[in-house]
Amino acid sequence: MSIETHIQLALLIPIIGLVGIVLTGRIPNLREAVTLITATANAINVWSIFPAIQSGARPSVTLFEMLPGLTVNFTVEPLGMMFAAIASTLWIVNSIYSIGYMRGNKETDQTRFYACFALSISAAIGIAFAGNLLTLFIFYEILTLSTYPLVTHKGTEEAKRGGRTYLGILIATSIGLQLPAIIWTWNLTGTLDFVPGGTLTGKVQGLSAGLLLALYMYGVGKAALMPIHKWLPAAMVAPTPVSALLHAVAVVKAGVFTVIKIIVYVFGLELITTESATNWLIYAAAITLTLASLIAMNQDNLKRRLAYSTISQLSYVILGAALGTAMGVVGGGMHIAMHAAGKITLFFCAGAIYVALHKTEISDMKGVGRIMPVTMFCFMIGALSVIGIPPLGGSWSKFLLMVGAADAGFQFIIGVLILSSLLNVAYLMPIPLRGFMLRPPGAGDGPVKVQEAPLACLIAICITATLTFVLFFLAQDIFDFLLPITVAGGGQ
Amino acid sequence: MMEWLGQFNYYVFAILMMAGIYVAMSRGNLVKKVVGLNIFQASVFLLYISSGKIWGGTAPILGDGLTQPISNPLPHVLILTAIVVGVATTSIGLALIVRIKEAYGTVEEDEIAEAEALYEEELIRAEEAEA
Amino acid sequence: MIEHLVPRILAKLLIPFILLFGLYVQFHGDFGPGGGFQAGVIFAAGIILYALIYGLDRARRVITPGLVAFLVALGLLIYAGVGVATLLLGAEFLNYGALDSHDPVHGQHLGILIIEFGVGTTVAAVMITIFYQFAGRLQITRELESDETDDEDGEEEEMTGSPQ
Amino acid sequence: MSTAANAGFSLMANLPALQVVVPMIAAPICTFLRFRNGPWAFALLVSAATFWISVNLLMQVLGSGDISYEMGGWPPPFGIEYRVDTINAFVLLIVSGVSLITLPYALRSVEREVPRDKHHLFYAAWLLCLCGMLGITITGDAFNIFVFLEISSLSTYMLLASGRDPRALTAAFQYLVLGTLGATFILIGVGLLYIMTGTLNIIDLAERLGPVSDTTSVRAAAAFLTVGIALKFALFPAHFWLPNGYAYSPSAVGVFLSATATKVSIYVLLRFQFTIFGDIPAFAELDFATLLLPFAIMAFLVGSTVAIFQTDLKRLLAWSSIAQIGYMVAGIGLGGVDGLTAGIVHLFNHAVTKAALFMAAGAIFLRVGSMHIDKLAGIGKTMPFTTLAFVLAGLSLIGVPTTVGFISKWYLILAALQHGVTGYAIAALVLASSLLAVIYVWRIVEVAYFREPTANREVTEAPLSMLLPLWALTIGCFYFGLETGYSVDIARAAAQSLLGVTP
Repeated sequence: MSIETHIQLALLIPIIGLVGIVLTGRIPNLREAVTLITATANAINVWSIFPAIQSGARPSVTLFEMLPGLTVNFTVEPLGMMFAAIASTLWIVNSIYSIGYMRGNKETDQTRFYACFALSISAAIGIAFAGNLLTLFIFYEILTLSTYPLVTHKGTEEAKRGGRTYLGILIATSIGLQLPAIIWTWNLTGTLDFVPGGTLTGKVQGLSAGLLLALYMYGVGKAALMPIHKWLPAAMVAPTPVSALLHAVAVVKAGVFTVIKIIVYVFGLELITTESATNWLIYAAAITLTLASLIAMNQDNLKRRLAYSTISQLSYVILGAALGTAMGVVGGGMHIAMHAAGKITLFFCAGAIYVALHKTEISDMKGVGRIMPVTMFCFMIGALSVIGIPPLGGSWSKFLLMVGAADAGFQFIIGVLILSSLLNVAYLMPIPLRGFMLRPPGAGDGPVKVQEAPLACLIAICITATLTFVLFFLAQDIFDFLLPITVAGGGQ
Repeated sequence: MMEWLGQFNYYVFAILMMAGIYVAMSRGNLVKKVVGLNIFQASVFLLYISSGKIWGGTAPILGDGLTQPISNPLPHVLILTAIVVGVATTSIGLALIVRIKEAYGTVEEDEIAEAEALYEEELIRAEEAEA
Repeated sequence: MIEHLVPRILAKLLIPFILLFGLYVQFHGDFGPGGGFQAGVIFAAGIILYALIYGLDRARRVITPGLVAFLVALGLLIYAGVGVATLLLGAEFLNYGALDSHDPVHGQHLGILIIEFGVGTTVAAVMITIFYQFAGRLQITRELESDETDDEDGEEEEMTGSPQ
Repeated sequence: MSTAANAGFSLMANLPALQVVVPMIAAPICTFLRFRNGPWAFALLVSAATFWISVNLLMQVLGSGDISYEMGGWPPPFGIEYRVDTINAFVLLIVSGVSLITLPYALRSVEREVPRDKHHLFYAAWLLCLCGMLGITITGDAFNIFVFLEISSLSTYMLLASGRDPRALTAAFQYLVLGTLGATFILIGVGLLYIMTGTLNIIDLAERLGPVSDTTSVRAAAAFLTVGIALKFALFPAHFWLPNGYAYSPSAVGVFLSATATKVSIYVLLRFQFTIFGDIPAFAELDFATLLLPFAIMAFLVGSTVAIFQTDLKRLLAWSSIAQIGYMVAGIGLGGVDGLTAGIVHLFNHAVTKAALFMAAGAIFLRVGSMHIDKLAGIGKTMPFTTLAFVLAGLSLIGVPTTVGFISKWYLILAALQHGVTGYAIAALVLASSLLAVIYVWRIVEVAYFREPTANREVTEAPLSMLLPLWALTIGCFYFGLETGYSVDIARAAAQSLLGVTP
């Protein structure tokens, strides 16, 4: 089968899975089987494209011409490949986890849950493989709409209000800011395609460049830059598997992925570095970075704390892209992978604690480590990876970001990164430490009865924890894989 | 002076038009509104017909050896249609007024508004009683 | 039924001539002043005068509402029928010249006469229908009130009360 | 259609005439049919025929350029000429298409909302309204436009008032007064043009207007025409009749009128502004289309904001129609090929979207019996398919990509951006009002999906005869959003032909 059919298959398999899930809605076991089969088939198909991209090929498929001069087209380049690989692989892990979680929690409307999940993954892969801004915008909107039923899964009043903020901000920023930005670019350059080295070089100067960048950065609501980050904590009202995959991997990663694609393929690194009007993004990212960590420290609800931690980690990636140097961009790209593995482990553990002990507030998680040793241990590994301690993947991407900042001549950014890592320690480490050191309230001084989360959840947690460990050693391969995108020629 | 006399019809047209619109817009009584509309349409008929008239022109009937200038027949035909349209609109307007009189018992706009508000409350109450 | 001797006699004398004059205007419309619209209205005036004098019910028996409704439709169909006929004869819609293949002027003459007759029928029928509806309305509202008064329980009469 | 193929009667040559004559003849015949569903079936058959004719006309126009049909054999400057070019072939297609898709839906809806003994009159008025609208679109004679305008308006008053709701009577009367004012303004405008040029044929009028265009009476005529037409398609200051009219009339009428009546009036505005007054220097600086721009902006801002506070679903959709009309006129006001394309393509897109929304509302009214929003609580569960169709069509109203609404927004903003800084302001306002659309569509979604059904009578799913056309239109919303070959290419060709720009 040619690469092009693989790309189209990558989009189609989740849809076929969706139809399968809806048809087998009545029989839970069969439906779960269909989800798992689709997830694995999808991962295999996506990974089969990997070797071609590694060898430098840029396969492209045009589905049809939507507007005169504008086509719905898919071109796979390394960054998109990596994002699609992460999304599809973690879909398998998440499906395993969801089966345990949904059964353990006896959630209602599970068919709608899995169906919308499949649709969101298909949209995420669509974004990953998008060949031009229009295709990316279409799948970006589909992702927003397909995740709305997931966020408001519980159907309670609180879920409705959370859904309202979630959808309000995302639709308002995408239609209100991103669409005019796209049309403005189309007006300026006459093309919306992603061209290595950027299409806007020389066509936009001074203030209008800064304004166009602002429209894009605040248009991509999913990248959660400071003023438009409100939807992420509001979306914590969703069940944990949703928060885990979507808010740690698919939705937010789609946001920062779009940010990098716009900066690398529309603005072009050369324009970003030379044009001083675009430096505001570095300061905006730095502010979001530190502020989010500060807010995260005094959040008592575990999932809200992880949400604010995600906001600050996203700004790492934006910062990398904003620096405009090769190291910064590759560091940002790599951070997508590292953070995905780390953060999904943390969300899985949060979910496991909720399923097993129905605890959500950190203050009453004293001694949880003794009750759920495996979960808390994996939580610690995930936390270390997010903080960036060497034996785990997160360290490489932070290191590269610092090198990128040095190359770009912004030495104070290195200080910001170090400060933010310390803040990470401040809001992540207390949880495992209190979990292991203190004794659970009410338990005598004898051995504590172990009450672990369902087995399916445990398996998923261990897989992702080991993934953070394995990624540490794969950092060099990821680095070589991503480097071509920063070269103007893009390895064509 | 002659200039003004020649355009006398058009001044009358303008006055009638404004009178018609004013009556149609301002009067509360529905029948008076229809009367206003009729005045307004009559003024348009005057505009067309007076534009077709040629001094000393006779009726445009093709006899043998017609030498006299004939006044333009086209506006007359157009106005024939406009009159029929006017009659149709008035008849539908009056039919609606009869139905409104039966439904609300009045043809005054403000009383109708009250009756309509009453009807809406009654509708909601009926639904509540039924729910 | 109030007896108006003088108007009844006069009506008896006038109505036939009104109707006759209506037909005259109808069929001399091509070369003289006249035509469908005017003839229709004159014809309807005759019928309405009859209804005014002899009462609506008598008039309704002379020309039944059913017939009038049919005439309205018939007139329009005659008009459009001539058009379709010219279409079938190969010319454009309503091009009467085609009606008489070897003498177009006569064809137009024939065409305009039929068309005017169709228009005349429709206009007369529409005028009579309008009169019947509005005049008839008084009876319906009177019946409506009489229904409400005699059945005391008066189940919730539909607001519109538009009996036909 | 007659099948006799003798003496040179060719169906294809007489299509323009048949387009109007077929519904005109069908209307009186329809009054004779008294048996159950007779008038409905006949009306459906006639609509199918008219749709077939308009498809053929469009193909002929795209194939071999404009068609000119002399009615009654009289050559153009004297006789009435039916001129069909890209723009009115496109509008013909929209009008007959909407009528064809609405009639199958209308069967159950009219059965419930219109008294049984009035059905034959209802469908006769429907066919007359269809005939009137097709006539306005196809005729090339200015006075003829006024006559057909009156035919369609009179039958619209009749359709509006045929329901059981007494509030429809006052709405119909209000529309009658404003509609007649508008139509008579158009009559005065055409009369003044006739007095100055002595001709009524549109093409002839455009040529003869050159020399006399600098006189006050021609400017007065242009003013009368613009105001009259604006009254007919309820542009912002003259929109009062529309919300009550569409809300309290029978649902099938709401579907049919919301998707066609305003579109035809906007076509008339296009015809007068661009074909007649388009290339006249005196009007270059006094371009009436740009004068309408502020009204259009007010229309979509006020329309969307008021729609948010409505408690009656159909009134909400009617107010959103006022906003969408604002978009069309904004497109036309911005001018240029892109602006006009945006306006014309939105005619089609809005027709598809709004017809679907009104159909869904009608289906809900059929089952729930009331249009009050609180009564719709929980219909997401009791009427899943109808509500899902409503939400999908709502997305197209907002302009989410892959829907038709997105295409119109795309071209509208593209046109706006070409006007410098004021253009950016207009683009920002267009986007702001589409965000308002998000609010009032999501208000319905939250009521439908997040609240428990309160209506104690068990509400079942709408009948299949209503669901199929509804879902056909909803899929149309997405199909024409992706495959814009038909809508955008034809709209662009129409815009170029109107502006006289050779493609």
